[in-house]
Amino acid sequence: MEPNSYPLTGVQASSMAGDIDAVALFVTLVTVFFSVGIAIAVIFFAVKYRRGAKVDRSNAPLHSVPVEIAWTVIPLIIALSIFGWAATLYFRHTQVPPGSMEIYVVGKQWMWKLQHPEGRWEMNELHVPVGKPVVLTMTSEDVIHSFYVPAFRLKQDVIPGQFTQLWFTPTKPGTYHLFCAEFCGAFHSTMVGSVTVMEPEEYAKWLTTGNTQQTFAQVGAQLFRQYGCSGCHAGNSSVKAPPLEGIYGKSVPVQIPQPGTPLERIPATTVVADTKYIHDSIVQPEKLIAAGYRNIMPSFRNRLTEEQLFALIHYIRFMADQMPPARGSRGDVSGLTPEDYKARIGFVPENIKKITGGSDASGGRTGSAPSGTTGTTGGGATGGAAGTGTPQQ
Amino acid sequence: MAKHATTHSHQASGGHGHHEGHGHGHDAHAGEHHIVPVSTYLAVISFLMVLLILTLVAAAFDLGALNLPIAMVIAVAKAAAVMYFFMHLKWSSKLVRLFATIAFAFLAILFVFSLNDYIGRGWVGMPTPWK
Amino acid sequence: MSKDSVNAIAQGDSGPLLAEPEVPREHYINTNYSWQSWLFTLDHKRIAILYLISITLMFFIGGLGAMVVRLNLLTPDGAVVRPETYNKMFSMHGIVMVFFFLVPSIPAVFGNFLVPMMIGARDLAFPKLNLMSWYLYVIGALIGTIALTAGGVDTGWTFYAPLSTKYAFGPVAWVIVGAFLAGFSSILTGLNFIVTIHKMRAPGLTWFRLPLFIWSHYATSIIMILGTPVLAITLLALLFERVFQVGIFDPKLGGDPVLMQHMFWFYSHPAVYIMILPSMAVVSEIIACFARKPMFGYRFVAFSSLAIAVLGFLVWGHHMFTTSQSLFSSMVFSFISFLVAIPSAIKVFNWTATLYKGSIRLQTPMLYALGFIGLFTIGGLTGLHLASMAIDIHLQDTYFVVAHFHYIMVGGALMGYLGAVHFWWPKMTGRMYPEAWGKVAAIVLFIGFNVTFFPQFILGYEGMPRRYAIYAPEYQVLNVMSTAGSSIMGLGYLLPFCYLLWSLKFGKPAGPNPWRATGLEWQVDSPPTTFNFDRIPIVTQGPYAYSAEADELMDAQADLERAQVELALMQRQIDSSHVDEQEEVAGGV
Amino acid sequence: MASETHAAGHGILHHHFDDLGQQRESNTLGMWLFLATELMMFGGLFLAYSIYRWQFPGAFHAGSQHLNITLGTINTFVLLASSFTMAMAVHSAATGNKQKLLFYLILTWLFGAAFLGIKAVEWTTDWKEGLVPGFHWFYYQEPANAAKVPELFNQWATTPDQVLLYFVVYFSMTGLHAIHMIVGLGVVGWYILLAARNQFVGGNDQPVEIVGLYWHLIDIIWIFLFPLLYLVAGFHPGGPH
Repeated sequence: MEPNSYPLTGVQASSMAGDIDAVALFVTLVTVFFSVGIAIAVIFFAVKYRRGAKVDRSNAPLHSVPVEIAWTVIPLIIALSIFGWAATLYFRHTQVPPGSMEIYVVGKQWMWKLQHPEGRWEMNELHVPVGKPVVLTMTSEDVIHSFYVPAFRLKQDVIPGQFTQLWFTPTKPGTYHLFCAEFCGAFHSTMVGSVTVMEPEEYAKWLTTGNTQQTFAQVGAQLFRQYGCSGCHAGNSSVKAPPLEGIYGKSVPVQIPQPGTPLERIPATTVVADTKYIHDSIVQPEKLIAAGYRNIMPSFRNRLTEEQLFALIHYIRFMADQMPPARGSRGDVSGLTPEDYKARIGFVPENIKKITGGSDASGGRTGSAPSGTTGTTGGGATGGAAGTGTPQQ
Repeated sequence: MAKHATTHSHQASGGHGHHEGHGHGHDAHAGEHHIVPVSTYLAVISFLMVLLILTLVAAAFDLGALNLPIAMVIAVAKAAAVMYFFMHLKWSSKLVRLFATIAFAFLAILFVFSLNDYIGRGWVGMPTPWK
Repeated sequence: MSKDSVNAIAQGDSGPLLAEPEVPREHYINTNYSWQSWLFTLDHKRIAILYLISITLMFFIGGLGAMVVRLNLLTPDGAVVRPETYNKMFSMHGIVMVFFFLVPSIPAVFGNFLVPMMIGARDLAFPKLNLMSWYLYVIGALIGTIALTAGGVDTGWTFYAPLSTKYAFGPVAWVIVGAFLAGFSSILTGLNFIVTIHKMRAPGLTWFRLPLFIWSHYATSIIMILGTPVLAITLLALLFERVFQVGIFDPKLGGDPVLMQHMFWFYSHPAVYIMILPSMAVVSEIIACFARKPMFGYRFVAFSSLAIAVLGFLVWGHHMFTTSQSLFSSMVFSFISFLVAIPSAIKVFNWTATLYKGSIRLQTPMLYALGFIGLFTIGGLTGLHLASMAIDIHLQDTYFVVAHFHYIMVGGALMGYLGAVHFWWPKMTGRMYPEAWGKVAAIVLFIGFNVTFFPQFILGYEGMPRRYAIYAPEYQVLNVMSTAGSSIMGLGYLLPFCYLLWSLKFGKPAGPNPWRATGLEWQVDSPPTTFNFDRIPIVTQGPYAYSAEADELMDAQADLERAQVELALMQRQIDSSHVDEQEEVAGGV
Repeated sequence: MASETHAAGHGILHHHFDDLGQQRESNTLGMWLFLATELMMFGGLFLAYSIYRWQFPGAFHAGSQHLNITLGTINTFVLLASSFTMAMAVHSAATGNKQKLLFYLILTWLFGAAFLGIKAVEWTTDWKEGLVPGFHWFYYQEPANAAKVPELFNQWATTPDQVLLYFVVYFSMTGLHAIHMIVGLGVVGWYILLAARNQFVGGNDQPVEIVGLYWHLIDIIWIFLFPLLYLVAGFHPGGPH
């Protein structure tokens, strides 16, 4: 291992680490400069003007507006430049790069469960290939945890009832600490593990060994049947619910219910069907209604564990990769004409024409069926950007 | 003893005078309490009742997103009338009015800075990118 | 020159002791010794003493927790206790120190004792409320500490939901009740101060003639009355949720645990300023007195207190950069966090500038004040690391944070508190503490503190998370260092405790003004009489009417006199053998 | 009483004040500061209300349907009226009219008691219907109400869990308000006794004014609670389904 350039700070093993250390070093220098400066001034004055010392004490200034302004403005400029630098870096930290490899993380007292899409799952250990951006989608089964890898200089709280994301690009092979940083109960300090950064070939080999009888999508597919999702949502089952093939990462028409207003009168709008949208649709199906459908789906809040939810989401995503819908099929809601809506549910949402009429979106969609993870994750990541989907009253 | 006296006078000249006196640090005038005519109270309670009816009337119409702001505006008007007349803010010292305002200002801080977060993120909690 | 003064000088005390060294015949302590007269007292000074006793007790209970924590961290797998016990211990340390020691420390003891005297009033505006606040505090502290010691809770002092509401063991509800009551006590104290400062100032005492102590306490009180109620309602909501298992922050219902953090930090960040502003108040008084100079830039220091109080309410979100807080919100909070650094910096610069051309006496209170400046500067500046969002995602919840806030809370608030104890001890008790011991303790404390907490900055940057009972072996060296330092620091606390108790009986009588300080509190007897002033003084001048030049002259003269006295004494020693008797008389009863 | 009074002619001046003006101003300011803390305390609940209503508008609409708007309106009327009588009591005390003071204080107390009585009726109904979170929550679990659950979806776009959250907020806010009312009733009741014993004569009318401030604040809180909790959906709970 090459010598560490910051002996006090530990290894830098992610693309963010160097930059964070740099700004931290700068702030540390500012700290040292001012605290040493103040200390020297205090000691110097205390010695020079000690009681009984024969020095000139006449005309001691009692106030000076220029001086006050100077020592207000100069620190302010320094402070704001630190703010700007650190904020820029933080902004980068929140932008998940398209094409990141996605890993699902569930925290529970007092362990981490990490799930690779290829099917391999790990407890308290994470294996990732070097040089490839990885995004962790995380949630908690119980209390708040925090996923912390000091060598990456990154942490993110893991909160029950919410998704949080953390991305990083490992830059140096090795094994690093994984800590839970938010106090989570009796054995908080044993909720630790390791992150192993491997060469890509090694990683590929590693993925195929161990517990990989089923891919994560297969686990999801099982749940999809077990919990009766397929009863309504499978391609040929029923017209009661929107089919889910191919929706992941696409814009889908939805209606935002307004209390007391019949669905017919609510204009449809589009959101990107990303991880968050699908998670919400399972635990809070009443929040956004797929345009053209009744709100009849029961909530699965508290009926599915977070791991199971991840598996379902991943399965829906898998369907998008594997089974691109044919234009005009049930799976492709954008292909529906207002007449189709009428025939199916008896009414046409107010502006559905506007949304489905423009065929650019649907054209682009059917034109290039996405293949491989890269494309769809990109969609998912940008989905996080566009699909804030907050109900507006 | 002489030394003590000297020290003391040093303090007196250097610090604060120590004399007989009965001025006050406060504004004596503001302490008088104003007798408000009963007619004012009658007018205010009538106003409040009218606003109560108005609240109900406004709630009877489906104004969509407007219902809540209208209800709140009426409630603020009611609260203002109670504070201004029943609670004598109209006749109170500037200081009391200042603190009545400060309370609402800090309440506003609590609201604005918390809602800032919620409005700025998707509910499920992914960090929402800058727009 | 009187015989007494000659003898006082003859005893060779470092400061010029020109005041009459005699405890006055009648004062607030000896008016009545019955327990009723203490427990039902309405005298602000007696209530201050009640607070002093109770928070000292709390301090040692909290310190006990810290001791177990530090001992346990000697080895990576926990040297003395199991993780569960460790969690209870750091929770006890945090809860007791924050809610039952630091928040009431300076305001409730020295604020209560001094605010009325400094503004020339006979008492606080609402004496009964003042007593009630002490009772609320004592009941809260009792319930809290009994729950913490008998059962123990593992929530940390932050009570984050849903850990505290669903998953934590132990009598969490009782601890919450305790903290709630202590909160109410602090509201009543703040309310009393604001009204007193507004309405009861002596004639002529305009706002810009007020000591900076009053300005800071005013700012503190604003935070107390506007911040604490939000904590109160948060705690009530937690209590409800804990007891009935249905609540506002329950994620199972769609409730949001992050909302709890918002409401908690809305109080708890400004609460940091409740702890540090009064210390700044003390330091301003001490620096001016022991540099024998008026405060440099008085108005800037005064207004910076208010600026801190107001800006302090706008930065709480910097505790939440790594939660799901929105990016926009984080940006705003981070930006204002940098702004709030400025008024603190202004204070530090002005204190330092005050030393320029002063006549500096390095007595114990001054040592604490100078120590405060150094440690607070480091603590404040490392706050910049944590306010920087990018660095915070690395440092949040690590030992860096622990080190940072201990530099503020212990290096800042506690140093200020001990400075105040030494500075006003003669006023409160009428007796001097032993100066040499005072200096030794201050230096021991300063060294012990830095050895304890400086390594934690490095630990934190290396990634050791806080609240870990068991840690990775590579962190051991620095942890052992920290524990070693804490034992030195512990000694630094025991020393003042012992010699201050000793001085109650054996300390030299202080006289009304042992420091030759300005300020109305120094014009009355030590200890003062029940109603402080026989006649309400009229104020004609600003505070800190010190003159370094004049003092140097006076000191030179005093030195000359002392030399003469010593000469005379030596002469007398040769002449007669009755010197011992004389000293006994001079030493007081 | 340890707080001996020494100003000649005025038994009501406390020793540490210089004169009555200073004392009166201090008391008023102190009460307003206390009201500021009360406002901040309720503010925390109002914040929770705002955030959850913004997130689950449907739950708040559906939940408010279970409340009795008529009783809520009557209560608002009662409380506004009590504020008026309290203002009149303060006026009577200031003008030194003991009979009127007693009359208005008693009236205020009765209005306050009526408010709590009506509130109790409402809560009893909630209890019977199983709408009390944590104690008696079964409304949406009852077989008889099974049909209500899909209705919640369809009409209000919400779930029983979120309605439960609404009721937690509802009971927290009205509960805290009621606790304040009970304290207010206690103080007013005590003041009735004091007024009967001629305590508020000879310029000592300020205690009445102080308690009046507190009473009005409770009224103001209710002025906001009423539309926020009862009138979420107004009288137009519409939407065919």
